[in-house]
Amino acid sequence: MSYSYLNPSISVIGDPIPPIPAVVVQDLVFGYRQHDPILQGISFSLKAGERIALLGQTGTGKSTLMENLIGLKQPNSGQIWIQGIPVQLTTLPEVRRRVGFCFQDPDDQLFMPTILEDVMFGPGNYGVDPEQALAQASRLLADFGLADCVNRSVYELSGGQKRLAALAAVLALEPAILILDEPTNGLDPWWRRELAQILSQLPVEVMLIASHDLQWISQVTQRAMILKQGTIQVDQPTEELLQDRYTLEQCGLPLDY
Amino acid sequence: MSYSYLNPSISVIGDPIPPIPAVVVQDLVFGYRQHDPILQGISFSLKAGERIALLGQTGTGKSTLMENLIGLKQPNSGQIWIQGIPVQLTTLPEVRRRVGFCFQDPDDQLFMPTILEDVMFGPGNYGVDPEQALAQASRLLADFGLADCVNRSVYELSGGQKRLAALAAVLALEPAILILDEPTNGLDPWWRRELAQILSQLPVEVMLIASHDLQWISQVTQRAMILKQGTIQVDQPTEELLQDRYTLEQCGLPLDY
Amino acid sequence: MNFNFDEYANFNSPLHRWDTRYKIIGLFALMFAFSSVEDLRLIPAILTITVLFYSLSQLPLKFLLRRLTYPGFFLLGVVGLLPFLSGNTIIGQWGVLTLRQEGCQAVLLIASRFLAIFTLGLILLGTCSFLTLVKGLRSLGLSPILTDIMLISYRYLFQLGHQFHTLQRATQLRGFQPRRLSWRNLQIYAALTGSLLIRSYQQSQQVYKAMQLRGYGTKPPRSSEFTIDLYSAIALLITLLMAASLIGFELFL
Amino acid sequence: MHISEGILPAKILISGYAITSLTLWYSLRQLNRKSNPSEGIPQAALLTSAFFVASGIHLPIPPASVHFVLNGLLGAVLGWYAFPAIFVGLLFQAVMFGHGGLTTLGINAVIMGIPALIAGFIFHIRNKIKLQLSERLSLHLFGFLSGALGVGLSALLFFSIVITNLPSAWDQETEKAAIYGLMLAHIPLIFIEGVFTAMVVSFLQRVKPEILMN
Ligand SMILES: Nc1ncnc2c1ncn2[C@@H]1O[C@H](COP(=O)(O)OP(=O)(O)OP(=O)(O)O)[C@@H](O)[C@H]1O
Ligand SMILES: Nc1ncnc2c1ncn2[C@@H]1O[C@H](COP(=O)(O)OP(=O)(O)OP(=O)(O)O)[C@@H](O)[C@H]1O
Ligand SMILES: [Mg+2]
Ligand SMILES: [Mg+2]
Repeated sequence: MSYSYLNPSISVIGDPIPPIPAVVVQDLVFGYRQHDPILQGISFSLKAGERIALLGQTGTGKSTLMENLIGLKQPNSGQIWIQGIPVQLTTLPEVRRRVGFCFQDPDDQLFMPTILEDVMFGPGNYGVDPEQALAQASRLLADFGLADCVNRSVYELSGGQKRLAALAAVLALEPAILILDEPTNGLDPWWRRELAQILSQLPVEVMLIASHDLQWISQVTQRAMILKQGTIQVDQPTEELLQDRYTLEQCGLPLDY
Repeated sequence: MSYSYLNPSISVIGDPIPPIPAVVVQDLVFGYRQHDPILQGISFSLKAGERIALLGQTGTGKSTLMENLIGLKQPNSGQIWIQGIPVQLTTLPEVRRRVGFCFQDPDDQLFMPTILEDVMFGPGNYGVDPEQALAQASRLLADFGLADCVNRSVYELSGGQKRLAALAAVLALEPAILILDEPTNGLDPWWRRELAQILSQLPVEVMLIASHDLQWISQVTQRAMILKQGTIQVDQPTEELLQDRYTLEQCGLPLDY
Repeated sequence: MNFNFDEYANFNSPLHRWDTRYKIIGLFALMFAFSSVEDLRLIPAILTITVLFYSLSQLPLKFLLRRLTYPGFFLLGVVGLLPFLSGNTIIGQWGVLTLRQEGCQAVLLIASRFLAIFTLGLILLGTCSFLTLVKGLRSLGLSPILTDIMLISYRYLFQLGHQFHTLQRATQLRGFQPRRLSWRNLQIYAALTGSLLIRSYQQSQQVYKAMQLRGYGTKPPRSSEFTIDLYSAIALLITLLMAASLIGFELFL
Repeated sequence: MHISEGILPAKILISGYAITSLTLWYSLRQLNRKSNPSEGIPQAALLTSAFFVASGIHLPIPPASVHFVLNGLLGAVLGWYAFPAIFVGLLFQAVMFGHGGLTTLGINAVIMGIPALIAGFIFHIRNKIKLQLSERLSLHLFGFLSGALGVGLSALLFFSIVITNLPSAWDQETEKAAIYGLMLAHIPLIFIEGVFTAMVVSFLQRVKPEILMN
């Protein structure tokens, strides 16, 4: 599949074919109700190696956009490519093999009797040898400070511990593309720092993170997009954006809170 | 009920009776399992007019402590008084009439078909006239930016919107004592600022807030307690605490994250 | 999951104005009278009554048709073979297929009864909101425990459905693709089911706490005042008369 | 396994309602006798909706897909409250999808609910009769039994009621044969339901045993 297919307006005959961007979104429209869509024509592309923040006020559609990216919701119109593969019903298994997604609410994704089994669930589906999966899961849970809780069920964890378990379960898949929906929600400052470190060392190709935690996200990402009124209204380096109090304030993201 | 009953060690015959503190906790011990309790002897008292932060790392027992305060969990030993009333099975209705509690997970507390009905539920139970309850609920929801969603049910809301709806439902009770478990979780910076403002204007007697958001909590509270290893290890003015990087770091609460 | 039963609940037809309690009694009496019909000659009567009520309700026809399809096919599945299996009077024969008169009559009877009763049921549900209906049942003496269970589980039906859907998709995101029946797959389905149960159990406890914190059970629920409204009473009387005459005809004709 | 409107004669429908009312009254009395009756309400309600949702799980068994009835499991988990739960669940199914019906609600509740109560009873006597079995094995065995029995008895009731009440020229022998035949055909499904119930029950035992202890 050539790049021109992905984004015909850019490629010119004779050009060397540039590398395929990891994620391309084109004119994405999505609404929960017929009229008045939440996402009104979103386009962007994420290159390999980038770490991107997705910002925006409550209810602007960040979670909705992310769920569209991995095919959990079908857009009304528009196209999405993940590593060159168009996201469609038929390609979902392949797309999902490459993408790790962590839900905003950790309860949505933990369901095995113990969190250890939960972390082993994903690798098990891809045929990883159980012993190896067990070793990896134990290591991951220990990294996330849950070594004492491996045999507990979700219902016996605190809010922050659930979040950490959900993150471990997603990282166990060793995804090429990582999409996290408000990963610091409910984490204490110590774990926020720890998570920033863990994420910075992960060998993933692209990382897209929705967050309301401007200070934290500025330590983890280099590029930031702001979603407002259904479109991407700002797309610039995170550092620059955080200098620009005026724009932030305009987008409902005052820096001091 | 005299103060001496509450705290016999302090009152001396002949002293003028000091005002009753709004919340008194004495030697509270609580464990999910028999041995190895999570809370190992907690004592503090909150005076009328105070706004207090409850800090501590993930899994130290902040939520557990709060649920003990309003009798949702029974302590293994120790005593709790709310406005002079000992918290016991028989006094629960009276205690709960005075305390508003907002759960860490908003899903736990929104249970009516629509969020409007949810906000009206509490006042309805205390015999408030339906029309008046409706007017109050609509006003509250509008204050929390949910005017467009009043007739939606919880699962049609974004994470932040759920949080706001849960807060509105608790404020509708007009409680004398307000206990909030991580109220800024999932809120965007704009709403964090707004919430700080709303809270600062509330005519409540005492406010106890668990939070991981040090910057925000310093704007809302004057006194901070840190829970660590089952006891309150730090109890000092919030402003002072936030200057004291060393103590914070010791308690697993680095300031920059 | 959205069933939109309350879509037409705000119309102002004669049937919408009919007090819910009287309407429940009247329509139920009529439905039972319909189900007691076994004489083919009464079929035109019950169908006429049905058409009359449906047109009085001013509900659009598509409301009925949309909901009729699935149970209609289901019914055909159950009784579809009767014309070929049941009865002795043969009215047609093609090879091994024998069409029998009694079977045909039975199908005609069952299908008409089904159509009439189903339509009346829809009228009952379509002409008031679900909440009003439950309140009506309650003031007719249905146990408040049962009505509370109904209201809360109605509310959680959608939420748990939604949660379960999300949970299932979370398994797909992590590569779970059940294409065949295997021990592991069955076990994962069992884990999903178990999670759903535990989650709802857990949530029910939290919800109960939250309800208590906001004063649930502190005050006996107000019993709705029982007013007698002449229009509704007359409508009930007429309906009961219709039901009684149907049963009378059935017994004495 | 729901009987639609219009199939059964009025006397069966009315007896269905009569049995259902009696059983409901009795189960609710059990709920009311607790020290705090309102406590059981959200629990019964949420589990009712959970079962409603879970019975919509479709399991791919090529070439078709089957779904579980779960009334045995319901009996095991809810005990006496299984009956009101099934009643409410069937009401929703009738109202929302047109499965079953309003006049047949009583008889359908009997078909699904009585076997659920029996299955629940079987499940709970496992602690009373001391079998020489390990805890785990006994849990699996009785889980299987209650699952299989719940759906098996329901199927038996359903086929018997429908076949003996459909107008037909069959004699009793033929009707009996038809019922036997249909039951035989459903044995694999009854078996899977039993296995599945055993699995869910052991999941519950591991993760939240108190849910099985009412
Ligand atoms: N199932 C649904 N039906 C209807 N509207 C919905 C549904 N889910 C979400 N919405 C609405 O869509 C909008 C976007 O929701 P979304 O969850 O994507 O927001 P978000 O940007 O992730 O917000 P937050 O920061 O609070 O998580 C919100 O206004 C919400 O009310
Ligand atoms: N039902 C339970 N059974 C056993 N242990 C539990 C249960 N609920 C919580 N715990 C444990 O008790 C400890 C305290 O939990 P709690 O929810 O009070 O923490 P928290 O301070 O509120 O944490 P967070 O900041 O993450 O919300 C945690 O270590 C948790 O694992
Ligand atoms: Mg979101
Ligand atoms: Mg907590």
